[in-house]
Amino acid sequence: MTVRIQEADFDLSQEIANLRQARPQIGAIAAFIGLVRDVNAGEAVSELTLEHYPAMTQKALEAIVAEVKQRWQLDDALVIHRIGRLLPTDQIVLVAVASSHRGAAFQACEFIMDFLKTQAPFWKKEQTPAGAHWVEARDSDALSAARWSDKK
Amino acid sequence: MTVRIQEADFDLSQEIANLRQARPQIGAIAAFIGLVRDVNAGEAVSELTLEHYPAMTQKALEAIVAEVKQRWQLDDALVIHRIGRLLPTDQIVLVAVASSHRGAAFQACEFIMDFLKTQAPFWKKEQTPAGAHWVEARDSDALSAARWSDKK
Amino acid sequence: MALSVLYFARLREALGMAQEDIALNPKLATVAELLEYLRGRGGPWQETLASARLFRVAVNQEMADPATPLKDGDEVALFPPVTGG
Amino acid sequence: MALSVLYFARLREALGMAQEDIALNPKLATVAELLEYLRGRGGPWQETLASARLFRVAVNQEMADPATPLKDGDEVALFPPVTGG
Repeated sequence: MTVRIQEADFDLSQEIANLRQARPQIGAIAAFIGLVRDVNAGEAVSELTLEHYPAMTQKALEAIVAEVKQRWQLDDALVIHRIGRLLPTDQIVLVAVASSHRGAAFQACEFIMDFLKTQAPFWKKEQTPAGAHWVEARDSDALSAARWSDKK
Repeated sequence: MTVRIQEADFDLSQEIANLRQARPQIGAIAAFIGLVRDVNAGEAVSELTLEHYPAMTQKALEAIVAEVKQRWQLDDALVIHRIGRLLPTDQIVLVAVASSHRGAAFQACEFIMDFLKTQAPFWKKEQTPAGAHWVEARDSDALSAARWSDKK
Repeated sequence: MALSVLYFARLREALGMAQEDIALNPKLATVAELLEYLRGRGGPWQETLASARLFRVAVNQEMADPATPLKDGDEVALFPPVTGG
Repeated sequence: MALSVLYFARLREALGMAQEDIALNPKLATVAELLEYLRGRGGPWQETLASARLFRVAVNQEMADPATPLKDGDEVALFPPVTGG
Protein backbone atom coordinates (compact mmCIF):
# COMPACT_ATOMS: atom_id res chain seq x y z
CA MET A 1 0.00 0.00 0.00
CA THR A 2 1.60 3.25 -1.14
CA VAL A 3 0.64 6.85 -0.39
CA ARG A 4 2.70 9.64 -1.92
CA ILE A 5 2.36 13.42 -1.72
CA GLN A 6 4.56 15.13 -4.28
CA GLU A 7 5.05 18.23 -6.42
CA ALA A 8 6.28 16.19 -9.40
CA ASP A 9 4.03 14.76 -12.09
CA PHE A 10 3.58 10.98 -12.37
CA ASP A 11 3.47 8.53 -15.28
CA LEU A 12 0.37 6.38 -15.27
CA SER A 13 1.88 3.34 -17.05
CA GLN A 14 4.90 3.38 -14.76
CA GLU A 15 2.84 3.68 -11.59
CA ILE A 16 0.49 0.85 -12.60
CA ALA A 17 3.52 -1.29 -13.56
CA ASN A 18 5.00 -0.70 -10.09
CA LEU A 19 1.70 -1.57 -8.44
CA ARG A 20 1.52 -4.87 -10.35
CA GLN A 21 5.17 -5.77 -9.99
CA ALA A 22 5.81 -9.41 -9.06
CA ARG A 23 2.10 -10.07 -8.45
CA PRO A 24 0.91 -12.27 -11.36
CA GLN A 25 -2.30 -13.11 -9.45
CA ILE A 26 -3.75 -9.61 -10.06
CA GLY A 27 -6.68 -9.76 -12.48
CA ALA A 28 -8.26 -6.34 -12.10
CA ILE A 29 -7.07 -2.78 -11.65
CA ALA A 30 -9.47 0.11 -11.14
CA ALA A 31 -7.94 3.55 -11.40
CA PHE A 32 -9.01 7.16 -11.06
CA ILE A 33 -7.15 10.16 -12.40
CA GLY A 34 -8.16 13.68 -11.37
CA LEU A 35 -7.17 16.53 -13.68
CA VAL A 36 -7.02 20.32 -13.51
CA ARG A 37 -9.94 21.64 -15.59
CA ASP A 38 -9.62 24.88 -17.53
CA VAL A 39 -13.03 25.91 -16.25
CA ASN A 40 -14.76 25.51 -12.88
CA ALA A 41 -18.21 26.75 -11.85
CA GLY A 42 -18.39 28.67 -15.13
CA GLU A 43 -15.12 30.56 -14.64
CA ALA A 44 -11.93 30.19 -16.69
CA VAL A 45 -9.10 28.78 -14.58
CA SER A 46 -5.55 29.66 -15.56
CA GLU A 47 -3.75 28.11 -12.60
CA LEU A 48 -4.39 26.02 -9.50
CA THR A 49 -2.40 25.97 -6.26
CA LEU A 50 -2.74 23.00 -3.95
CA GLU A 51 -1.99 23.65 -0.30
CA HIS A 52 -1.96 20.86 2.25
CA TYR A 53 -1.29 20.11 5.93
CA PRO A 54 1.89 18.07 5.64
CA ALA A 55 1.83 16.41 9.08
CA MET A 56 -1.73 15.21 8.54
CA THR A 57 -2.05 14.45 4.82
CA GLN A 58 -0.06 11.23 4.69
CA LYS A 59 -1.70 10.02 7.91
CA ALA A 60 -5.23 10.77 6.64
CA LEU A 61 -4.65 9.01 3.32
CA GLU A 62 -3.08 6.00 5.01
CA ALA A 63 -6.12 5.71 7.28
CA ILE A 64 -8.42 5.68 4.22
CA VAL A 65 -6.29 3.00 2.53
CA ALA A 66 -6.27 0.92 5.75
CA GLU A 67 -10.07 1.12 5.78
CA VAL A 68 -10.45 -0.19 2.20
CA LYS A 69 -8.01 -3.03 2.95
CA GLN A 70 -10.34 -4.05 5.76
CA ARG A 71 -13.53 -3.73 3.71
CA TRP A 72 -12.40 -5.51 0.54
CA GLN A 73 -9.97 -8.22 -0.49
CA LEU A 74 -7.28 -6.30 -2.33
CA ASP A 75 -3.81 -7.06 -3.61
CA ASP A 76 -2.61 -3.49 -3.36
CA ALA A 77 -3.62 0.16 -3.50
CA LEU A 78 -1.82 3.32 -4.54
CA VAL A 79 -2.61 6.98 -3.88
CA ILE A 80 -0.54 9.81 -5.36
CA HIS A 81 -1.62 13.40 -4.75
CA ARG A 82 0.22 16.40 -6.10
CA ILE A 83 0.72 19.71 -4.29
CA GLY A 84 1.94 23.15 -5.32
CA ARG A 85 1.27 25.04 -8.54
CA LEU A 86 -0.59 23.21 -11.33
CA LEU A 87 -1.91 24.22 -14.73
CA PRO A 88 -5.06 23.18 -16.65
CA THR A 89 -4.82 19.57 -17.94
CA ASP A 90 -2.19 18.72 -15.28
CA GLN A 91 -2.73 15.51 -13.33
CA ILE A 92 -3.69 16.11 -9.67
CA VAL A 93 -4.39 12.70 -8.21
CA LEU A 94 -4.06 9.02 -9.04
CA VAL A 95 -5.83 6.28 -7.11
CA ALA A 96 -5.30 2.71 -8.29
CA VAL A 97 -6.54 -0.49 -6.67
CA ALA A 98 -5.49 -4.03 -7.63
CA SER A 99 -7.57 -7.09 -6.84
CA SER A 100 -8.52 -10.51 -8.18
CA HIS A 101 -12.08 -9.24 -8.54
CA ARG A 102 -13.19 -6.20 -10.47
CA GLY A 103 -16.10 -5.39 -8.14
CA ALA A 104 -13.78 -5.00 -5.15
CA ALA A 105 -11.32 -2.93 -7.20
CA PHE A 106 -14.02 -0.53 -8.44
CA GLN A 107 -15.63 -0.09 -5.04
CA ALA A 108 -12.36 0.42 -3.15
CA CYS A 109 -11.17 2.96 -5.74
CA GLU A 110 -14.37 4.98 -5.49
CA PHE A 111 -14.33 4.74 -1.67
CA ILE A 112 -10.79 6.13 -1.53
CA MET A 113 -11.77 9.05 -3.77
CA ASP A 114 -14.93 9.83 -1.76
CA PHE A 115 -12.99 9.97 1.50
CA LEU A 116 -9.97 11.73 0.02
CA LYS A 117 -12.41 14.44 -1.12
CA THR A 118 -13.84 14.89 2.39
CA GLN A 119 -11.10 13.80 4.86
CA ALA A 120 -7.68 14.55 3.36
CA PRO A 121 -6.42 18.07 4.16
CA PHE A 122 -5.84 19.55 0.70
CA TRP A 123 -7.16 22.92 -0.45
CA LYS A 124 -7.33 24.27 -3.98
CA LYS A 125 -6.87 27.93 -4.86
CA GLU A 126 -7.84 28.92 -8.40
CA GLN A 127 -6.51 31.76 -10.49
CA THR A 128 -9.30 33.21 -12.64
CA PRO A 129 -9.78 36.44 -14.65
CA ALA A 130 -11.62 37.81 -11.57
CA GLY A 131 -8.65 37.06 -9.31
CA ALA A 132 -7.55 34.21 -7.06
CA HIS A 133 -10.03 32.42 -4.81
CA TRP A 134 -10.27 29.29 -2.70
CA VAL A 135 -12.39 26.52 -4.18
CA GLU A 136 -15.58 25.81 -2.18
CA ALA A 137 -16.18 22.31 -0.86
CA ARG A 138 -19.16 20.68 -2.54
CA ASP A 139 -22.11 19.12 -0.73
CA SER A 140 -22.12 16.35 -3.33
CA ASP A 141 -18.75 15.16 -2.03
CA ALA A 142 -20.09 14.86 1.52
CA LEU A 143 -23.09 12.94 0.17
CA SER A 144 -20.83 10.58 -1.82
CA ALA A 145 -18.84 9.78 1.29
CA ALA A 146 -21.99 9.32 3.39
CA ARG A 147 -23.23 6.56 1.02
CA TRP A 148 -20.61 4.17 2.39
CA SER A 149 -21.99 4.16 5.92
CA ASP A 150 -25.13 2.39 4.62
CA LYS A 151 -23.52 -0.45 2.73
CA LYS A 152 -20.46 -2.56 2.68
CA MET B 1 -15.97 7.22 -28.43
CA THR B 2 -13.43 4.61 -29.47
CA VAL B 3 -13.72 0.82 -29.57
CA ARG B 4 -10.71 -1.21 -30.69
CA ILE B 5 -10.18 -4.96 -30.97
CA GLN B 6 -6.52 -5.79 -31.48
CA GLU B 7 -3.80 -8.40 -31.00
CA ALA B 8 -1.21 -5.77 -30.05
CA ASP B 9 -0.59 -4.60 -26.50
CA PHE B 10 -1.48 -1.02 -25.51
CA ASP B 11 0.23 1.66 -23.44
CA LEU B 12 -1.97 3.02 -20.69
CA SER B 13 -0.40 6.51 -20.51
CA GLN B 14 -0.62 6.91 -24.26
CA GLU B 15 -4.23 5.76 -24.48
CA ILE B 16 -5.34 8.08 -21.66
CA ALA B 17 -3.42 10.95 -23.27
CA ASN B 18 -5.27 10.29 -26.55
CA LEU B 19 -8.61 10.17 -24.73
CA ARG B 20 -7.92 13.54 -23.09
CA GLN B 21 -6.42 15.22 -26.13
CA ALA B 22 -7.68 18.76 -26.74
CA ARG B 23 -10.35 18.47 -24.02
CA PRO B 24 -9.15 20.68 -21.12
CA GLN B 25 -12.64 20.48 -19.53
CA ILE B 26 -12.12 16.86 -18.44
CA GLY B 27 -11.78 16.63 -14.66
CA ALA B 28 -12.15 12.91 -14.01
CA ILE B 29 -11.05 9.69 -15.67
CA ALA B 30 -12.09 6.29 -14.37
CA ALA B 31 -10.26 3.35 -15.88
CA PHE B 32 -10.28 -0.41 -15.64
CA ILE B 33 -7.48 -2.72 -16.73
CA GLY B 34 -8.05 -6.48 -16.96
CA LEU B 35 -4.97 -8.72 -16.76
CA VAL B 36 -4.15 -12.36 -17.44
CA ARG B 37 -3.74 -14.05 -14.04
CA ASP B 38 -1.25 -16.87 -13.57
CA VAL B 39 -3.89 -18.82 -11.68
CA ASN B 40 -7.64 -19.24 -12.18
CA ALA B 41 -10.07 -21.37 -10.15
CA GLY B 42 -7.08 -22.87 -8.34
CA GLU B 43 -5.26 -23.98 -11.50
CA ALA B 44 -1.96 -22.63 -12.82
CA VAL B 45 -2.46 -20.87 -16.16
CA SER B 46 0.48 -20.78 -18.57
CA GLU B 47 -1.30 -19.23 -21.54
CA LEU B 48 -4.61 -17.73 -22.57
CA THR B 49 -6.17 -17.62 -26.03
CA LEU B 50 -8.92 -15.10 -26.73
CA GLU B 51 -11.31 -16.00 -29.53
CA HIS B 52 -14.01 -13.63 -30.68
CA TYR B 53 -16.78 -13.20 -33.27
CA PRO B 54 -15.30 -10.45 -35.42
CA ALA B 55 -18.49 -9.31 -37.16
CA MET B 56 -20.26 -8.90 -33.81
CA THR B 57 -17.61 -7.77 -31.32
CA GLN B 58 -17.19 -4.19 -32.46
CA LYS B 59 -20.96 -3.80 -32.85
CA ALA B 60 -21.67 -5.18 -29.36
CA LEU B 61 -19.09 -2.94 -27.69
CA GLU B 62 -20.29 0.13 -29.59
CA ALA B 63 -23.83 -0.58 -28.41
CA ILE B 64 -22.63 -0.70 -24.78
CA VAL B 65 -20.74 2.56 -25.19
CA ALA B 66 -23.79 4.19 -26.82
CA GLU B 67 -25.84 3.11 -23.80
CA VAL B 68 -23.47 4.72 -21.26
CA LYS B 69 -23.42 7.93 -23.31
CA GLN B 70 -27.18 8.05 -22.94
CA ARG B 71 -27.19 7.25 -19.20
CA TRP B 72 -24.42 9.61 -18.07
CA GLN B 73 -22.90 12.92 -19.10
CA LEU B 74 -19.50 11.92 -20.46
CA ASP B 75 -16.77 13.61 -22.43
CA ASP B 76 -15.48 10.41 -23.98
CA ALA B 77 -15.07 6.67 -23.51
CA LEU B 78 -12.52 4.16 -24.76
CA VAL B 79 -12.63 0.36 -24.94
CA ILE B 80 -9.65 -1.70 -26.08
CA HIS B 81 -9.90 -5.50 -26.00
CA ARG B 82 -7.10 -7.79 -27.09
CA ILE B 83 -7.54 -11.09 -28.94
CA GLY B 84 -5.22 -14.02 -29.75
CA ARG B 85 -2.57 -15.59 -27.58
CA LEU B 86 -1.74 -13.92 -24.25
CA LEU B 87 0.52 -14.78 -21.32
CA PRO B 88 0.12 -14.27 -17.56
CA THR B 89 0.44 -10.57 -16.56
CA ASP B 90 -0.47 -9.47 -20.11
CA GLN B 91 -3.08 -6.74 -20.42
CA ILE B 92 -6.43 -7.99 -21.82
CA VAL B 93 -8.77 -5.04 -21.69
CA LEU B 94 -8.78 -1.31 -21.04
CA VAL B 95 -11.93 0.68 -20.39
CA ALA B 96 -11.52 4.40 -19.70
CA VAL B 97 -14.25 7.00 -19.25
CA ALA B 98 -13.73 10.77 -19.10
CA SER B 99 -16.21 13.16 -17.52
CA SER B 100 -16.42 16.39 -15.58
CA HIS B 101 -17.77 14.39 -12.64
CA ARG B 102 -16.10 11.42 -11.00
CA GLY B 103 -19.38 9.70 -10.09
CA ALA B 104 -20.45 9.49 -13.74
CA ALA B 105 -16.98 8.32 -14.80
CA PHE B 106 -16.88 5.52 -12.20
CA GLN B 107 -20.40 4.30 -12.91
CA ALA B 108 -20.04 4.34 -16.70
CA CYS B 109 -16.72 2.49 -16.48
CA GLU B 110 -18.20 -0.24 -14.28
CA PHE B 111 -21.30 -0.46 -16.48
CA ILE B 112 -19.17 -1.01 -19.60
CA MET B 113 -17.21 -3.78 -17.86
CA ASP B 114 -20.37 -5.49 -16.57
CA PHE B 115 -21.92 -5.58 -20.03
CA LEU B 116 -18.67 -6.40 -21.83
CA LYS B 117 -18.45 -9.43 -19.52
CA THR B 118 -21.94 -10.62 -20.46
CA GLN B 119 -22.71 -9.26 -23.96
CA ALA B 120 -19.47 -9.00 -25.96
CA PRO B 121 -18.60 -12.21 -27.86
CA PHE B 122 -15.16 -13.06 -26.49
CA TRP B 123 -14.15 -16.48 -25.19
CA LYS B 124 -11.08 -17.41 -23.16
CA LYS B 125 -9.28 -20.73 -23.47
CA GLU B 126 -6.72 -21.46 -20.78
CA GLN B 127 -3.66 -23.66 -20.99
CA THR B 128 -3.10 -25.44 -17.66
CA PRO B 129 -0.99 -28.42 -16.50
CA ALA B 130 -4.16 -30.55 -16.93
CA GLY B 131 -4.55 -29.41 -20.57
CA ALA B 132 -6.43 -26.67 -22.40
CA HIS B 133 -9.99 -25.78 -21.49
CA TRP B 134 -12.54 -23.08 -22.13
CA VAL B 135 -13.16 -20.73 -19.23
CA GLU B 136 -16.66 -21.03 -17.73
CA ALA B 137 -18.86 -17.94 -17.58
CA ARG B 138 -19.52 -16.85 -14.00
CA ASP B 139 -22.95 -16.24 -12.50
CA SER B 140 -21.49 -13.26 -10.64
CA ASP B 141 -20.98 -11.48 -13.98
CA ALA B 142 -24.65 -11.95 -14.91
CA LEU B 143 -25.64 -10.61 -11.48
CA SER B 144 -23.35 -7.59 -11.86
CA ALA B 145 -24.96 -6.72 -15.18
CA ALA B 146 -28.48 -7.25 -13.79
CA ARG B 147 -27.89 -4.60 -11.09
CA TRP B 148 -28.12 -1.84 -13.70
CA SER B 149 -31.73 -2.57 -14.62
CA ASP B 150 -32.79 -1.43 -11.12
CA LYS B 151 -31.05 1.90 -11.03
CA LYS B 152 -29.88 4.69 -13.21
CA MET C 1 -33.30 -19.24 -49.28
CA ALA C 2 -30.68 -20.11 -46.64
CA LEU C 3 -29.23 -19.21 -43.25
CA SER C 4 -25.52 -18.95 -42.54
CA VAL C 5 -24.95 -20.60 -39.17
CA LEU C 6 -21.71 -19.94 -37.25
CA TYR C 7 -20.30 -21.83 -34.25
CA PHE C 8 -17.73 -20.40 -31.85
CA ALA C 9 -15.35 -21.52 -29.10
CA ARG C 10 -16.47 -24.62 -27.16
CA LEU C 11 -19.44 -25.13 -29.52
CA ARG C 12 -17.24 -25.05 -32.61
CA GLU C 13 -14.99 -27.71 -31.12
CA ALA C 14 -17.83 -29.89 -29.80
CA LEU C 15 -19.73 -29.76 -33.10
CA GLY C 16 -16.60 -30.06 -35.25
CA MET C 17 -17.77 -27.21 -37.45
CA ALA C 18 -17.23 -23.43 -37.69
CA GLN C 19 -19.87 -22.58 -40.29
CA GLU C 20 -22.59 -24.15 -42.41
CA ASP C 21 -25.42 -23.03 -44.66
CA ILE C 22 -28.85 -24.34 -43.77
CA ALA C 23 -31.69 -24.14 -46.28
CA LEU C 24 -34.70 -22.27 -44.96
CA ASN C 25 -38.12 -23.88 -44.91
CA PRO C 26 -41.46 -22.99 -43.24
CA LYS C 27 -40.48 -25.12 -40.22
CA LEU C 28 -37.38 -22.98 -39.59
CA ALA C 29 -39.12 -19.67 -38.98
CA THR C 30 -37.65 -18.87 -35.54
CA VAL C 31 -34.52 -19.44 -33.47
CA ALA C 32 -36.45 -22.03 -31.39
CA GLU C 33 -37.26 -24.02 -34.54
CA LEU C 34 -33.68 -23.88 -35.78
CA LEU C 35 -32.45 -25.20 -32.41
CA GLU C 36 -35.04 -28.00 -32.53
CA TYR C 37 -33.78 -28.93 -36.02
CA LEU C 38 -30.12 -28.92 -34.91
CA ARG C 39 -30.85 -31.00 -31.78
CA GLY C 40 -32.55 -33.51 -34.09
CA ARG C 41 -29.14 -34.37 -35.51
CA GLY C 42 -28.47 -36.19 -32.22
CA GLY C 43 -25.05 -36.89 -30.64
CA PRO C 44 -23.05 -33.76 -29.81
CA TRP C 45 -25.81 -31.57 -31.28
CA GLN C 46 -28.38 -32.79 -28.83
CA GLU C 47 -25.91 -32.66 -25.94
CA THR C 48 -24.39 -29.25 -26.67
CA LEU C 49 -27.73 -27.55 -27.27
CA ALA C 50 -29.63 -29.40 -24.51
CA SER C 51 -29.79 -26.54 -22.00
CA ALA C 52 -30.26 -22.84 -22.63
CA ARG C 53 -27.62 -22.28 -19.92
CA LEU C 54 -24.95 -23.77 -22.19
CA PHE C 55 -25.14 -21.44 -25.18
CA ARG C 56 -26.28 -18.12 -26.57
CA VAL C 57 -27.71 -17.21 -29.98
CA ALA C 58 -27.12 -14.07 -32.03
CA VAL C 59 -28.97 -13.21 -35.24
CA ASN C 60 -27.24 -10.74 -37.52
CA GLN C 61 -24.72 -9.97 -34.77
CA GLU C 62 -27.32 -9.10 -32.16
CA MET C 63 -28.26 -11.20 -29.14
CA ALA C 64 -31.43 -13.16 -29.94
CA ASP C 65 -33.92 -15.33 -28.06
CA PRO C 66 -36.03 -18.35 -28.99
CA ALA C 67 -38.80 -16.18 -30.46
CA THR C 68 -36.48 -14.23 -32.80
CA PRO C 69 -37.72 -14.76 -36.40
CA LEU C 70 -35.39 -15.99 -39.14
CA LYS C 71 -35.34 -14.92 -42.78
CA ASP C 72 -33.33 -15.57 -45.91
CA GLY C 73 -29.71 -14.48 -45.62
CA ASP C 74 -29.64 -14.17 -41.82
CA GLU C 75 -26.36 -14.85 -40.05
CA VAL C 76 -27.11 -16.97 -36.98
CA ALA C 77 -24.32 -17.52 -34.45
CA LEU C 78 -24.31 -20.11 -31.65
CA PHE C 79 -21.71 -19.71 -28.92
CA PRO C 80 -21.09 -20.34 -25.22
CA PRO C 81 -21.81 -17.67 -22.60
CA VAL C 82 -19.11 -15.05 -23.15
CA THR C 83 -15.96 -14.86 -21.00
CA GLY C 84 -13.95 -11.84 -22.19
CA GLY C 85 -12.73 -8.87 -20.21
CA MET D 1 1.28 24.00 29.27
CA ALA D 2 0.39 25.13 25.73
CA LEU D 3 -1.33 24.20 22.49
CA SER D 4 0.15 24.72 19.06
CA VAL D 5 -2.65 26.05 16.85
CA LEU D 6 -2.30 25.94 13.04
CA TYR D 7 -4.40 27.75 10.42
CA PHE D 8 -4.61 26.67 6.78
CA ALA D 9 -5.79 27.98 3.41
CA ARG D 10 -8.69 30.47 3.56
CA LEU D 11 -8.51 30.56 7.39
CA ARG D 12 -4.79 31.36 7.40
CA GLU D 13 -5.42 34.26 5.03
CA ALA D 14 -8.52 35.54 6.83
CA LEU D 15 -6.85 35.38 10.27
CA GLY D 16 -3.49 36.64 9.01
CA MET D 17 -1.68 33.89 10.89
CA ALA D 18 -0.32 30.41 10.11
CA GLN D 19 0.55 29.31 13.65
CA GLU D 20 0.42 30.44 17.26
CA ASP D 21 0.96 28.95 20.70
CA ILE D 22 -1.95 29.30 23.12
CA ALA D 23 -1.40 28.77 26.85
CA LEU D 24 -3.67 26.10 28.28
CA ASN D 25 -5.94 26.87 31.21
CA PRO D 26 -8.87 25.01 32.82
CA LYS D 27 -11.27 26.93 30.56
CA LEU D 28 -9.61 25.51 27.42
CA ALA D 29 -10.27 21.83 28.06
CA THR D 30 -12.08 20.99 24.79
CA VAL D 31 -12.18 22.03 21.14
CA ALA D 32 -15.49 23.81 21.82
CA GLU D 33 -13.88 25.92 24.54
CA LEU D 34 -10.90 26.78 22.34
CA LEU D 35 -13.25 27.90 19.57
CA GLU D 36 -15.19 30.02 22.06
CA TYR D 37 -11.93 31.66 23.18
CA LEU D 38 -10.83 32.36 19.59
CA ARG D 39 -14.23 33.82 18.64
CA GLY D 40 -13.87 36.13 21.65
CA ARG D 41 -11.06 37.92 19.82
CA GLY D 42 -13.78 39.43 17.58
CA GLY D 43 -13.35 40.73 14.01
CA PRO D 44 -12.22 38.07 11.53
CA TRP D 45 -12.03 35.51 14.34
CA GLN D 46 -15.69 35.77 15.13
CA GLU D 47 -16.65 35.89 11.47
CA THR D 48 -14.46 33.04 10.25
CA LEU D 49 -15.38 30.70 13.07
CA ALA D 50 -19.06 31.69 13.22
CA SER D 51 -20.53 28.61 11.57
CA ALA D 52 -19.40 24.98 11.85
CA ARG D 53 -20.03 24.74 8.08
CA LEU D 54 -17.10 27.08 7.42
CA PHE D 55 -14.25 25.15 9.03
CA ARG D 56 -12.97 21.82 10.35
CA VAL D 57 -10.78 21.03 13.35
CA ALA D 58 -8.09 18.38 13.67
CA VAL D 59 -6.30 17.51 16.91
CA ASN D 60 -2.93 15.82 16.53
CA GLN D 61 -3.63 15.32 12.80
CA GLU D 62 -6.95 13.56 13.28
CA MET D 63 -10.38 14.99 12.58
CA ALA D 64 -11.91 16.25 15.84
CA ASP D 65 -15.27 17.54 17.01
CA PRO D 66 -16.36 20.09 19.64
CA ALA D 67 -16.17 17.51 22.45
CA THR D 68 -12.58 16.46 21.69
CA PRO D 69 -10.48 17.10 24.86
CA LEU D 70 -7.29 19.16 24.69
CA LYS D 71 -4.07 18.59 26.64
CA ASP D 72 -0.59 20.07 26.89
CA GLY D 73 1.41 19.80 23.66
CA ASP D 74 -1.57 19.07 21.38
CA GLU D 75 -1.38 20.28 17.79
CA VAL D 76 -4.75 21.78 16.88
CA ALA D 77 -5.41 22.65 13.23
CA LEU D 78 -8.26 24.81 11.93
CA PHE D 79 -8.97 24.72 8.22
CA PRO D 80 -11.77 25.03 5.64
CA PRO D 81 -13.66 21.96 4.38
CA VAL D 82 -11.13 20.14 2.19
CA THR D 83 -11.12 20.41 -1.61
CA GLY D 84 -8.39 18.12 -2.92
CA GLY D 85 -8.62 15.28 -5.42
